[in-house]
Amino acid sequence: MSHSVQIKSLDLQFGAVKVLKNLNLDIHEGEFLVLLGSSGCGKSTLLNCIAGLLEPTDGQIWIKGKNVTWAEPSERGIGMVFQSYALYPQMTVKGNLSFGLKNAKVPKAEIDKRVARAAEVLQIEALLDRKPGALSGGQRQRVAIGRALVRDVDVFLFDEPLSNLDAKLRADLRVELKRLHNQLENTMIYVTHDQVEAMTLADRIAIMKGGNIMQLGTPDEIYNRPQNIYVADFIGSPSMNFIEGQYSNGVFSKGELSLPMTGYEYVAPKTADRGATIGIRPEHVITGELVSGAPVKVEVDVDIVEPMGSDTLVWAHLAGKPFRIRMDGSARVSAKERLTIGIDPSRASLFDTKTENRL
Amino acid sequence: MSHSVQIKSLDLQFGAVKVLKNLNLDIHEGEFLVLLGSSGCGKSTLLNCIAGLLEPTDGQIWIKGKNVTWAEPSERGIGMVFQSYALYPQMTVKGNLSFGLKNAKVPKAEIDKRVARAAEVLQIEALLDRKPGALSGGQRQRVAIGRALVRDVDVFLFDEPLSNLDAKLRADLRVELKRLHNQLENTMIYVTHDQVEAMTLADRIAIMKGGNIMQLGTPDEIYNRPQNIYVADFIGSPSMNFIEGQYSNGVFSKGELSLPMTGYEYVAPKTADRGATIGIRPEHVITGELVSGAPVKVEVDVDIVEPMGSDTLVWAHLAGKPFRIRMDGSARVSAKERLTIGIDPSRASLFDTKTENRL
Amino acid sequence: MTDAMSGPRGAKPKKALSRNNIIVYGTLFVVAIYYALPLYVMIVTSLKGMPEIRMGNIFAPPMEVTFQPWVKAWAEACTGINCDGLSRGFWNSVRILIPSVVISISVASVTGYVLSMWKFKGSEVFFSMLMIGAFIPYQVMLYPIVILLREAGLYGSLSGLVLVHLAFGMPINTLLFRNYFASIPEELFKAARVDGAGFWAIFVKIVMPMSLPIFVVSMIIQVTGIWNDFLFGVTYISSPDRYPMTVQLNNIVNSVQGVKEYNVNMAATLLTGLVPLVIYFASGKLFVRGIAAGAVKG
Amino acid sequence: TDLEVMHWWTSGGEANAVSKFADAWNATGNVWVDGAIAGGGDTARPIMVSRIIGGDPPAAFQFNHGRQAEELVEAGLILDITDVSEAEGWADIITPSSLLDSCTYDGRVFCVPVNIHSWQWMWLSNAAYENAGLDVPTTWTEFAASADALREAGVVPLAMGGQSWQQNGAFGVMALALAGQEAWLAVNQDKNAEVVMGPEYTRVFEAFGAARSLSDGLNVQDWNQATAAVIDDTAGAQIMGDWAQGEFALAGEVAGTDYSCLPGLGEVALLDTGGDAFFFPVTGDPEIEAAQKELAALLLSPAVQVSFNSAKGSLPVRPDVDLTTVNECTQKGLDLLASGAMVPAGTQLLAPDTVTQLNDLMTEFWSTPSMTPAEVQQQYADIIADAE
Amino acid sequence: MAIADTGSTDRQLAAGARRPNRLFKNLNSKIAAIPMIFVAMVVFLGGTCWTIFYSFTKSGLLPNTNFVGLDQYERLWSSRKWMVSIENLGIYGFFSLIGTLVIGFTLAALLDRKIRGEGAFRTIFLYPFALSFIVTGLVWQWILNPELGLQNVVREWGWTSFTFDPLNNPDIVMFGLLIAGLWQGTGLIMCIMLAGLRGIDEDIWKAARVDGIGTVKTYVRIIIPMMRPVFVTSLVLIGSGIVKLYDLVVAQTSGGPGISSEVPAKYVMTAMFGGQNLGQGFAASTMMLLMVGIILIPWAYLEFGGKKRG
Ligand SMILES: Nc1ncnc2c1ncn2[C@@H]1O[C@H](COP(=O)(O)OP(=O)(O)OP(=O)(O)O)[C@@H](O)[C@H]1O
Ligand SMILES: Nc1ncnc2c1ncn2[C@@H]1O[C@H](COP(=O)(O)OP(=O)(O)OP(=O)(O)O)[C@@H](O)[C@H]1O
Ligand SMILES: [Mg+2]
Ligand SMILES: [Mg+2]
Repeated sequence: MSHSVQIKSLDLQFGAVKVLKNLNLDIHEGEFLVLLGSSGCGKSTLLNCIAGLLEPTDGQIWIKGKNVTWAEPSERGIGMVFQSYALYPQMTVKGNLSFGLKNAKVPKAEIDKRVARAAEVLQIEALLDRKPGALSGGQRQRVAIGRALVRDVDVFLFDEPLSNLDAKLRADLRVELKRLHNQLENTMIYVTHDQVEAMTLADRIAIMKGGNIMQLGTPDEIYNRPQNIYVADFIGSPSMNFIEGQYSNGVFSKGELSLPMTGYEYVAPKTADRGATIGIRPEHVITGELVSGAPVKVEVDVDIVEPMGSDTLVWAHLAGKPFRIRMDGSARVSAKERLTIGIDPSRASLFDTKTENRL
Repeated sequence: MSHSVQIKSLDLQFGAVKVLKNLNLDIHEGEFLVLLGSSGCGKSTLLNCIAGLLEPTDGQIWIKGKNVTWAEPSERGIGMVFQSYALYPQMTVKGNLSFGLKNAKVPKAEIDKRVARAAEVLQIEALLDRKPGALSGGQRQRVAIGRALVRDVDVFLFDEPLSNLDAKLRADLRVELKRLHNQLENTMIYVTHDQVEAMTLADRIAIMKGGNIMQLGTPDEIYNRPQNIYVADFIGSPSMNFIEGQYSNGVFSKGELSLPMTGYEYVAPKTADRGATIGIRPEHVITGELVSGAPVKVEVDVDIVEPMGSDTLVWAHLAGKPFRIRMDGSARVSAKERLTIGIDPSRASLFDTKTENRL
Repeated sequence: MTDAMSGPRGAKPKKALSRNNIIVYGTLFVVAIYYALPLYVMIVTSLKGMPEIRMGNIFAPPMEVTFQPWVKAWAEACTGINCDGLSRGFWNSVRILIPSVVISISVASVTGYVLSMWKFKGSEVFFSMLMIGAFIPYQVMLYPIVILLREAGLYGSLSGLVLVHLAFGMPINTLLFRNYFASIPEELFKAARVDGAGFWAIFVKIVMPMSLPIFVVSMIIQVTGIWNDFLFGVTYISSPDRYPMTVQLNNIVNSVQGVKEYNVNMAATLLTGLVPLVIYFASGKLFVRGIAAGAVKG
Repeated sequence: TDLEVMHWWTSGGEANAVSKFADAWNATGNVWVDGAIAGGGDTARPIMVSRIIGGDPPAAFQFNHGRQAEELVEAGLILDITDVSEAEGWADIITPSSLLDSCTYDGRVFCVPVNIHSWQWMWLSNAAYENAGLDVPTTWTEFAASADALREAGVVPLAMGGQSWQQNGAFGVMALALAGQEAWLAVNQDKNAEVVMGPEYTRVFEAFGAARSLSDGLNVQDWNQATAAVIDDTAGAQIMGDWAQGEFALAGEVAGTDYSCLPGLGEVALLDTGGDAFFFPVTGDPEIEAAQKELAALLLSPAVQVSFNSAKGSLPVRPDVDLTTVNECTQKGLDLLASGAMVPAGTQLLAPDTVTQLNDLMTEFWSTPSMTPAEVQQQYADIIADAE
Repeated sequence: MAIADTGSTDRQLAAGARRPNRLFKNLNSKIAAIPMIFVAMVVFLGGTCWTIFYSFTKSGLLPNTNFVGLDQYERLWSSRKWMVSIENLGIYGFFSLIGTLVIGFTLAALLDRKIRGEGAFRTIFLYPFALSFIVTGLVWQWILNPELGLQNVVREWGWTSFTFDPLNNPDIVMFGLLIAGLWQGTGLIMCIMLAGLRGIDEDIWKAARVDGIGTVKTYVRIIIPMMRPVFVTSLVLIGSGIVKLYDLVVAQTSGGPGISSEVPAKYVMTAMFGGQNLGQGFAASTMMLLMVGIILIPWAYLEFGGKKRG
C-alpha cells in the first residue's frame, strides 16, 4: 500500500503555545482516516496544516511522494469540506462548484463536464441553479463535497462536516459519505469528535490528545484493545467502567472482588505484578440468562434504571464505584434491586495504573 | 392523581400560519412530561403558551385548577429553563437566582434563605459569586434550574435544556435531572427532539407533529406500541423498518414474504383484511444463535456493514426494500453476504397503510 | 529517515519585508499621512506666530513655539465687542451637551428597546418614517420647529434645544440601538418576564448592563454631533450668554479682522474639537465593538 | 435695563464702532448685551428671524433698512417708534430724508437709521502706482488704461473678494458711474429691463467684463482681505463701499498720502445712500419697551453719531454734527452729501430676493471666464423684468 | 420539596381568566414609543407637510398663505444656480459614495489583515469624524490655499510649476470639497466595514485559498457580496450625509468660485434667509425630498418589501 499523506515530526506553535508536538502520521492511499479527539486537542490545526492553511513551525508534510510543506493550498491536490460548509452564499451551486476551476483557467467545456459529473455523483443535478441559502443542511454538505470533487483532488479533508446537522440527517449522510468513499476511492481525512461517526466511517482512527496521537488503529482495535486509559475512556458510550486495584499473578483484585484474567491477551507476553486498572465496557457485562455461562459472576446494587427503548442502562455499584451496565431494552430491572452479572475477562482491558498503558 | 396543567382546545396562529391546532393535554401533578417532535412542530410554541410568553388565539390554559390563560408569566407559578440558559450575564449566580424574588418584593432575609437552600440542592454553593461567563455548561444549567427553584413554582418548563452540550455532559445531566425530579416531585414539562432524552426522562411522552399531539403515552408504550406510522418512524435509532404489503386473515404478506401475525396484540379485537404496513425495529430482528428459535425465518442480502463498537448496523434488503438490522458488536458479517434472520411478529407493529394507524 | 527529512521543512522562511507587507503597510502609512496631516497642520500652526505663518510653509514645525494663539483663542479673541474668546462658550456647551446627550440617548435607547423587544402594531411604520427623516436637510426644518417650539412654549429654553437634538439624533441612534438589542437572545427576555420583571425592569436591569458598547457608540455620535452643532444651538437658545462654544468659534473664525489670524483660528478649532477628540481617543476599541454589533446586523 | 442687541458687525473696524454704541448705552446706566454673530447677514438673519417668530426676540437688531424687514413690520412684530421719531424731530434732522422714508411703513416709523453707507467708492494704493512708475488714476477710464502697466509691475490691478455680494456691488457701482443716474434709476427703481439691454448698460457690462480679468491672481474671499491687498500694495485698487476706510484707518494708513479714493469711480460723482438701521421687536414688556425707545433716541444723538461713524468709516445720518477729524475721503463724501448728489441705495430699491438673484448672476459671471458680457446682460435683464 | 416556607400565597390568578383589552396590551411600550411617534409624526412628517404646503405660497421672510401655484417650482427649475447645485450634488454624491465605500473598504481590508498597530491606524482614520464640518472646511481650505498651503510648499521644494488649486478652479472645485469630505467621513465607514469583515466566517477564507483564489479576487467576488447588510447601513449613512451637504461648502468655498460649488441645501438656505424668499426655499427643499424619495423608495421596497416574499 503506497503512502498518500505523510506527516513527519510536525511541530506547530501559536505564540508560546505548542499545539502540535512532534507529530508523525502515515496515511495510505485510498484510506479513510478519522482524526478523533476532544475539543481543542489540535485536530483542526493538523488538518489545516495538511491543507496548507497553517504553516508548521517544524517538520514536513508529504503528499503523494512530494514534499509540500511550503506549497500553496491550491497546489497540494487537496480538497476541503468545512464544518460550516463555507459555501459562497451569493453564487449558485453551479457557481460554487466551478469557481475554483474558472480561477485555474480550466476550459469552459471541461468545467461543465466536471460539474455535471460531480453533480451526478452527489445527486444534486436538480439544485445546480439554486443558491446555498435555499438548500437544506444535507444538500449544502453535498455541494461542499462537490467543490472538492470537481477539482479532482487526491486527498479530501473534512473538518467536522456533520456536526451542524440534526441526528437523523447525520445518520443518513454518514452512510452516504461511506458510499462515496467506496465509489471514489480517494484518500479521506476526516475530523470529528463524534465517536459514532468515527467508528462507522473510518478505516483507521487516530485518537488525538493535546497535540499528540494517542492511538492509531482500526475501529475494532480502538474499541476492543485501547492502548491506554485515555483511549479506553474516550471511546464507547456509555463509557467504560474503570476499577483501580491490584494485579498479581494473572489475577486482578480490588477489595472483595477478584478477577482471574483467563483468556486475556497481554500486550507484553508476561506482565509483572503492579497497580492496575481494569476497564469493562457496560455492553460487555453479561446479564440475563447468559450469566450462568459467564466466566466470573458478581453481585451489584442497582441505583437508577434508564430505559432507552432499545436498551436499558443500569447504574449500579461495584467495589464501591459506580458501575454502568447496558442491558436489553426488554429487560425488567428496578432500582434498589440486587443483580447478578457476569464478566468476561477476555473482553476487558487491563492498564497499568501509573503509566496508564495497556498491559 | 390531580391535574397540574390542563390545556383545553388551544389554538395559536402567527399571522395566517396555524402553529397549534385545537390542542388538548392534561398533565398530572408531579409528572415528568416530555414533548417530543421534529423541529418546527410547535413544541416551543406550546411551552411558551403555558409560560404565558405567547398569547393563544383561542382555548384555555389551566394551572393547578386556575384559569391562567391571560395571566402574566410571573403569576402562573411556573419556572422556565431555556436552551441557552438565558442567564443574566452581568449578574452573579446569586443575582441570577434572586432576581425574580426581588421583583416579587420578597424580603431580603427570605431571599437569602431560599437562595441558600436552592444552591444546596443543586450543589452550586461555591459558585454563588461567580458570573455566568465563568461557569461550565453543566453549572450554567444548574443555575438556570435554580432560578426556577427559588421561586418555588408548581411547574417547571424546560425548552431543550441539554441540546447545547456535548454528548458526555448531556448524559451526566440527564441523570441529574432525573434525580432532581425524584427529589422535588414537581410537575416538569420538558421539550426536546432527542429521543434518548425523552425515553430516559419521561413519565409520559407526547409526540407532536405539525401542532398536534400524535401520541401520548409512557416511553414503553411509545416504543413498543406506536399508535401510527409517524410515531413508529420517529422513535428509535436506527429507525424502524417498514414494509408495505397486504394483511388478510392474520397474515401479513408482501411478494414472497409471508408473516403469520401470531402473538400480535391487535388494537381492535378483530382486524379486517386491508392494505397494511408492517414495522420491525432493527434491534428486534433476531440474529446469531437465536435465529433457530425464531417464529419466522427469512433470508436477506447484506449491503453495507457499519461497525459501531458496541453494536454493528447491517444494511440489507428484504422484499426489495432496504432493511436495517442491529447486531451485536462482536458479530462478524460482511457485505454481499446472505444472512438468515428471525422475526418475532409479537414485537412488530402493524399499521393500516391508508390511515397509518395501528391495527 | 535522515534523507527523507531533507528538502523544505518547517515554516516557510519569510522575508521581513515581503512584497505584500510593503504594499499593505505602505498604503496604510500614506493614507495615515493624509488623515493625520490636517491635525498636524492645525497643531503646528497654532503654535506659530503670525510672522512665521506669513513666511509660508504650513508644514514646517514652528521655529519658535508660542502659546499666545491658544491663550488668545481661549480668553482674548474678539467677537463684536466681547473679547473673551472661547472661554465663555465652553461651559455653555457643556451645559447644553450633558442634558441633550443624556436625554436623547435615554429616549433613543428606550425606543430601540421597544422596536426590538416590544413591537406593537405599527411600530415599524413609525420607525420607517423616522429613517426617512434622517434624509431631511436640517435647514428645511428650521422654521417649522421654531413654530412648534413656540407653540409648546419651549422656544429659547434649554429643554427646547434638547428636544431638537433628540429629534434629529433619533433616527441614527434608534437604528443602532434597535439593531444591537435585536442581537440579545430572545430567551433572556423571556426568562426575565418569567422572573416577573416588567417593561422597565427588563430594560434597566437586563438590557442596559449588557449594552455598554452601543451606549458608547451612541454617546460618541451624540457628543460629536451636539458639541459640533452650531445652527441649532444658536437658533434655539435665545440668550447670547448661553451660546455654545461653536458660536464663539464661528465668530472667531469668521470675524476677519485685517489679516486672518490663522494661528488663533487653529488654536480655537483645536480647543473646540478637544472634547469629542478626547472621547474618541479614549473609547477606541469599544467604539468598533459597538459599531460591529449595532451597524452590521439587522 | 439690559438690552440685547444683535448684529453682524464683527470685523475690526465694525466691532470698534459697535463698542461706541455700547459705551454710550452703558453710560446711561443700562447694560448693552452684545449679540454679535459673525459670518454676515446670511448667517445672522435666520437666527434673528427665528428668535422673533419664536417669541423670544432680542431687544434690538441690525438690518439693512429698506425692504428686508418689510414683512416683519407687516406682521406686527416690530415696535412702532413713531413717538420717538416725533419727539426727537427725526424728520427734520435725518439727511437724506430717504433714509427715514425707508424706515417708514404706512406713515409709521419702525427703525432707526444709524449711518450712511455708500458703495460708490474705489480705493487705490498710492504706493503701488508709484512703484510701477505710474500716476494714480483719477477716473475709471484712466484706471483701466493703466492696468496693463500695473500688471507688468507685478501688481494685481483690481482686488476683488470671492463673495457674490462684492461682485454684484462692484457692478452696481460701475453701472451708476458709467451708465449715469438716469439709466441706473430706470433699472433699479423702475425695473425697466429695456434699459438693461440699452447702449448705456451695454457699456457697463463690457467694462465689467474687462474688469474681470484685472483681478486674476488674487484669490481672497472676504472683502477686507481684498482691502488688505490694497493696504499692503499688492493690489492696485478695490471697488468697495466706504466701510473699507475703517480697515485703512485701523492699518494706520492716511488718506491722500497712502491711499486715494474715487467716489463714483471719478466718473459720475454720486453717492448711493444705503446704510444700517436698528429695529426693535415687540416684546410686550413695558419696561423693555421704554428702554428700547431710549436706545433708539440714543443711537441718533449727536455725540454717538460722531463717535460711531468715525470708527465705522461711514457718514452720520444727521448733518448737524461736527466731524472735526474727518480725513480727505470722508470730506469728499460729506461734500457730495451736502450738495445733494445722492441716489437711494440698491437695497432700498430692490427686494432681497432680486438682490440674491443678481448676486448669483454676477458672481457666476465673474468666475466663469467663458461667460460673455452679452449673455450676462440678457440674464440681468430677465431678472429685472421679473423683479417687483 | 419546597424551597419557600411561606407558601406562595395567592397569586392573583383571578385576573388571568379574562382577556385584557387590546389597547392596554403592551401599554408600557406604547408609552415609551411616544417620543418616536411624536418625532416621526409631528417633527418629520408634520415639518415636511408644512414645508410642502408653504412651497406653493409666495412666502417671503415670514410664511404666508398667498398661494401662487407652481410658480416657485418654475422659478426653481429655471434658475441656473439650482441646476448647478443639482449637478454639483450629483458629482459630489457619486464620487463621495464611491470614494467613501472604496476607501472605507480598502482601509478596513488592510486593517483586517492582522497588522501591527491596528489600533493606532484606526484611531488616525477615525478622528476626523469627531470634528465639525466647519473645522474640516477651514483646515482644508487652508491646506489647499495656493499661497500658503500644499501648492506653495511643493513649489518651495523645487517643483515650481506644480499647480494644485482646486478651490479657485470652477472645474474641479467639487473635488476640493471631496478631499475634505472624504477625509472627514471615511473613518466611520471604515469602522463599519471592519466590523463587517470581522463577522465573516473564517472558513470562507480557507475555502477560497484551497480553491486557489487570490486575495483581491476573494474580496471582490466573495467577501464583498457577502457584506450586503453592511453596505446598506453604510449607504444610509453616506447618503443622508450627502443630501445634507451644506456646512462644508459654506466653510470651505461659500459656494465659490462664482456659483461653481453651490449645493441644494445651500440654495435652500440662501433663498430662505439671504433672499428672504421662504417659498422658493421650501420649493427647493421639497424637490430635495422628492429626490431622496426617488432614491429611497425603490431601495426600501427591495430591502423590506422583498424580504416578506423571500
Ligand atoms: N490562532 C490561534 N492562536 C492561538 N491558539 C490557537 C489558535 N487556533 C487554535 N488555537 C489553540 O490550539 C488548540 C487546538 O485547536 P484546534 O482548533 O486544532 O482544536 P480542535 O481539536 O479542532 O477542537 P474543536 O473540536 O473544538 O474544533 C486549542 O487549544 C486552541 O485554543
Ligand atoms: N414569531 C413567529 N412568527 C411566525 N412563525 C413562527 C414564529 N415562531 C415560530 N414560528 C413557526 O411556528 C412553528 C413552530 O415553531 P416552534 O418554535 O414552536 O418549533 P419547535 O418545535 O420548538 O422547533 P425546534 O425544535 O426547532 O425548536 C415553526 O414552523 C415556526 O416557523
Ligand atoms: Mg476544530
Ligand atoms: Mg423550539
